[in-house]
Amino acid sequence: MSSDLKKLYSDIIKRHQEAPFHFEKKTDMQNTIKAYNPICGDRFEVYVDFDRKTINQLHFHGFGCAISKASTSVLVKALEGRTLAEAIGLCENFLGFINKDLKSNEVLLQEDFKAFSGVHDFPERSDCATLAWQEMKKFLESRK
Amino acid sequence: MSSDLKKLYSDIIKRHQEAPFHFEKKTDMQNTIKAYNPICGDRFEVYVDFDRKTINQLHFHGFGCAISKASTSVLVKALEGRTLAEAIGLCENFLGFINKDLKSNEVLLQEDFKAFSGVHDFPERSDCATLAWQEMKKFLESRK
Amino acid sequence: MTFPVHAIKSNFPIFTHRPELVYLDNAATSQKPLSVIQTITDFYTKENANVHRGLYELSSRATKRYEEVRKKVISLIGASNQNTVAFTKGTTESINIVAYSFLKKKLKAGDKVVISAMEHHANLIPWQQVCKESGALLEIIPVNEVGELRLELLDSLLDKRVKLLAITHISNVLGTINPIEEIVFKAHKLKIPVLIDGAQSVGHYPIDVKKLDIDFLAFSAHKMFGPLGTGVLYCKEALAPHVDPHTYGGGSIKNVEFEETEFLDYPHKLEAGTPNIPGVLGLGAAVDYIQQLDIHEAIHHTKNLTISFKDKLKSLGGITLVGQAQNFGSIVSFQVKNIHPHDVSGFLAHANIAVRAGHHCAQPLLESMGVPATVRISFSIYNTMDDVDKTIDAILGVKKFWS
Amino acid sequence: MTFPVHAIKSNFPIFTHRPELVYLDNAATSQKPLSVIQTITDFYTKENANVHRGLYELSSRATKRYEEVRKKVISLIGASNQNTVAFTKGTTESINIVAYSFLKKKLKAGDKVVISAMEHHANLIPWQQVCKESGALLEIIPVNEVGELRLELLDSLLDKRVKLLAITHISNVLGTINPIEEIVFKAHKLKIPVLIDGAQSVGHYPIDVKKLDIDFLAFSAHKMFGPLGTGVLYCKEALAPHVDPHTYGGGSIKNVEFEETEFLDYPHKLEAGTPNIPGVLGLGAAVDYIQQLDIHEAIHHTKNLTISFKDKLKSLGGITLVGQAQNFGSIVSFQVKNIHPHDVSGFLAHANIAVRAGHHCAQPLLESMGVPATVRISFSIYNTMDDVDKTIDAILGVKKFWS
Ligand SMILES: Cc1ncc(COP(=O)(O)O)c(C=O)c1O
Ligand SMILES: Cc1ncc(COP(=O)(O)O)c(C=O)c1O
Repeated sequence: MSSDLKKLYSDIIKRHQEAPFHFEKKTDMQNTIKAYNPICGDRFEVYVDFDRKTINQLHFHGFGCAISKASTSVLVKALEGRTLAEAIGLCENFLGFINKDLKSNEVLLQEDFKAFSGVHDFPERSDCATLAWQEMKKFLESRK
Repeated sequence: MSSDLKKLYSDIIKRHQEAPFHFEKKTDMQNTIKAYNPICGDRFEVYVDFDRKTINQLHFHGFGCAISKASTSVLVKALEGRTLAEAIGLCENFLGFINKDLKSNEVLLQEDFKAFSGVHDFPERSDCATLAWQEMKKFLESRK
Repeated sequence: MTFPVHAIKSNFPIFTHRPELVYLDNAATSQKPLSVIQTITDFYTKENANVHRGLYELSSRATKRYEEVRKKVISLIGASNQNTVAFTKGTTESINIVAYSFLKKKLKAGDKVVISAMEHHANLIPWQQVCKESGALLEIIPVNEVGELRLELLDSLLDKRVKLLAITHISNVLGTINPIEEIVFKAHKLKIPVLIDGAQSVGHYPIDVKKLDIDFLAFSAHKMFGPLGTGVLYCKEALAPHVDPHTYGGGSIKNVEFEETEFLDYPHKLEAGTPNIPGVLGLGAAVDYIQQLDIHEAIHHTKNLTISFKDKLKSLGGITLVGQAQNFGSIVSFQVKNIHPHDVSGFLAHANIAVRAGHHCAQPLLESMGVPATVRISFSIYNTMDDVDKTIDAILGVKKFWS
Repeated sequence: MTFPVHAIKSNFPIFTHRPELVYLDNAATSQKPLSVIQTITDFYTKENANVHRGLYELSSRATKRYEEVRKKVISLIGASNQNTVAFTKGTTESINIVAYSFLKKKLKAGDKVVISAMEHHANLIPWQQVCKESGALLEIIPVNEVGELRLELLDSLLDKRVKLLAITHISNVLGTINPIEEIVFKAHKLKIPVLIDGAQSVGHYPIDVKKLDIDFLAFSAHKMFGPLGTGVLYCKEALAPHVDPHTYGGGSIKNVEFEETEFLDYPHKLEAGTPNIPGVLGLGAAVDYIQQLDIHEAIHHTKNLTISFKDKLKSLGGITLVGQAQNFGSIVSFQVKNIHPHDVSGFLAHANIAVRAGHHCAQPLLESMGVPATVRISFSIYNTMDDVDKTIDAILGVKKFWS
């Protein structure tokens, strides 16, 4: 098995994929974000418990490859408890990291984010990594 | 001027083009055949005075290149006074000659027909030579 | 006689440039033989001119060669009149033409269109939309657990209100080969016209539109060794006058005035605008290429690969085949237990094995089978037993990595 | 600085293969530079794969390169958002999309569509037909005796009932360059969207959709040194949501169920079916080729040829120029006294000079000018003064032969 594949499917990603964080349907939540990639069929819903500019709780459910599932799990974990501004900042941070357009002084990454660095060698997988993050960013910005 | 162009625009063709036979509008005729090539815009009408299986008189009018005009003029001259069967035979003869699919024993051509032999070197002009003939043949066959 | 697969493979330049490539995404698009590529290059390099529109030699030669491809196509599909062949952008456009420029004007509220559950989006969405606009119903022939049409239900689905039946010859997901002869026969008893989606079959399997009495046949050049951007709509002579122009413009008209337009006959009325001339000439070269093959040997070859691949795959364990019809082509869809299809295809890609993962533009089919996505492998004439073995090895590797 | 015409001509392989060719049918289709031909060949030889549909390298690279061509196109036409650029089959299809998938649903009986008398059939028949289906009126801006739009009539033609104005930037028969800035300005005062037919202008003349505030711009790759079978529909961002899918199929959808379909946004909703990938990549190469030219020098060069040709032609006597607008491009239409245009073009063809004769897909225009057909000569960047002189000589020869 080649080393860049090992890097792509890092231990953190494998762990998130096998035991995703808050992986549970919460259809009663007032805010449901749909993250869907029509090209490959990956499809997640993120359920947001959102209260006066703070994200209280997040859950998610759905179907997708290891990268997209793990990245959604990381999102849920990273954004819970954050204020709107913080959460948007984290989205920008993650998306910028994956798309390699972060200025170096902005790279203050969480360990979980860095686990996706393997995607840099597989540009065709960056859509998988950013799927839920992009939709979440759009949602948060609409609430600013 | 190259010799094949001289052959294409033979003296007979030039004469027919300059002084076409029965070139006159006869809009009162009950049978008007439209010969139109939408690609180049050539457009002739052939007026047929047709009576119990005999073509009494033909006239034509319209607009087209030297080849199409001369060939329509030759048609009018050749078919006047013919019976239906004779006229169809002449159409087949002329079309077969232009398209080079006559059996040798069928080639009993009129002098005016042979004037179009130059078209064999200019296959892109064969549509011009056959325009009115094709429509005439269709018309005659519908009256059989 | 064994199939000369290595000689054939050497006709396809991509394998000279990429000797390591194992290309198993043939159902998406096939590779192109040198003769097809050369036809396109030669046209642009030596013969480039517009058709129908000039009295100089290049233009009239382009026109003549363009028209001659219709003859090649009819000899491939068993038609007899070259004017039954219209050139389109591809299968998708061909089907849309039938939906919007033939069917729509006949469709009233309460009428029906019948398709099957295994249709590609291209043979589903046009009918769905035209039905919606007309108040007609879209009826679906379901598929059984092995991926075959439940034809025992056909009689109850067909009645006088059905205005068209559209069905794929070969499923691009399940590999199922449908018994189109029987289907056409049943539809015609009720005078229902039938469209066959030949995207996965034409050029690879014999098809005879006359013998089968097919009304419309749609297919794409790019899936049969020809260029992208070119396709065909075959239409039976009797129905051709009922197909209206679909796109309006130059080249398709007899006479134009500001107030009205008189159109040419089929197929020219469908070919408005400057056509994709090298695309059509390339299709002609592809037909030539196919016709010098022994098509039965070719089918035998790809069938061998398919059977061998399926057998070896199943022996790996933890594999679910999606589609196990009795009569199948060279397409295999499957799932690997606990591993998402994209992760499988990503691993294979890393080993230079090109396969596809996803819903393969047949989302409702997969949903109805309770499968969100599959890995799909599709064989063509240039694939070898070595390709099969490399792929099996790589799948074994994926399974090990995730276990 | 003189324009490096010989260096440029050497970029076009057809002139190496046919050194004797004088190609003056550029308005029908241009020749292709080596870089464009090579892009297509390389794709088929080394990179062939479908887009949007595979996780292996070839496929994702094809997708990436395909999408990047949108960026090249917006930089050519002065747009800022790559999602304003949809790839189509050509100008004809682009205009049909606007007529049927944008305008039709807005058009009621008594509404109007305004076009001009100098439109190509592609920018006439779609509006004529959509008006007929809706009970709307097609209004025509007439042309004066020198072939210019009678813009003094525009104010009286435009009112609240006009739902679209469609006009060509450059006439493919008369060579007239229309003042589209003024036309768009007047239309927008009444909130009328404007479609510009850029088939004869894009790539050859600067055009800035933002500055001119153009709503729709339609053009074809093959007339700007690119491949046949590919075109563009630019649509302003604000109108993009109002353009519906035109062809239904795979690749254009968000979600499909048997009952309904949710489509992607513009431009993807228009690109159903396997796209003409090498066609689009070839368009990208054509844009690259154009952008390394000095476009003002290029215009200066073809204008010089045009003026010189017109002057020499008139001095032959017995010539009628059809179209003598003040502001003209590199297209010249004319008649030779007593000699039918086809006989002229046939003679020229014999001297290896490719020109076009006929109505140039603008039959009503010629009819309104009382001219059944013309000879048309159109210059491009690779034409030389020698081409002009050879053509003049040949026309002199025709006149002698017939006198
Ligand atoms: C002004 C104009 N509009 C439209 C067209 C149609 O372009 P196409 O045939 O590439 O669709 C042409 C060219 O034939 C043209 O010159
Ligand atoms: C069965 C089937 N129908 C239709 C299509 C659509 O063909 P195209 O994309 O060439 O229009 C495809 C291929 O994608 C197919 O496999």
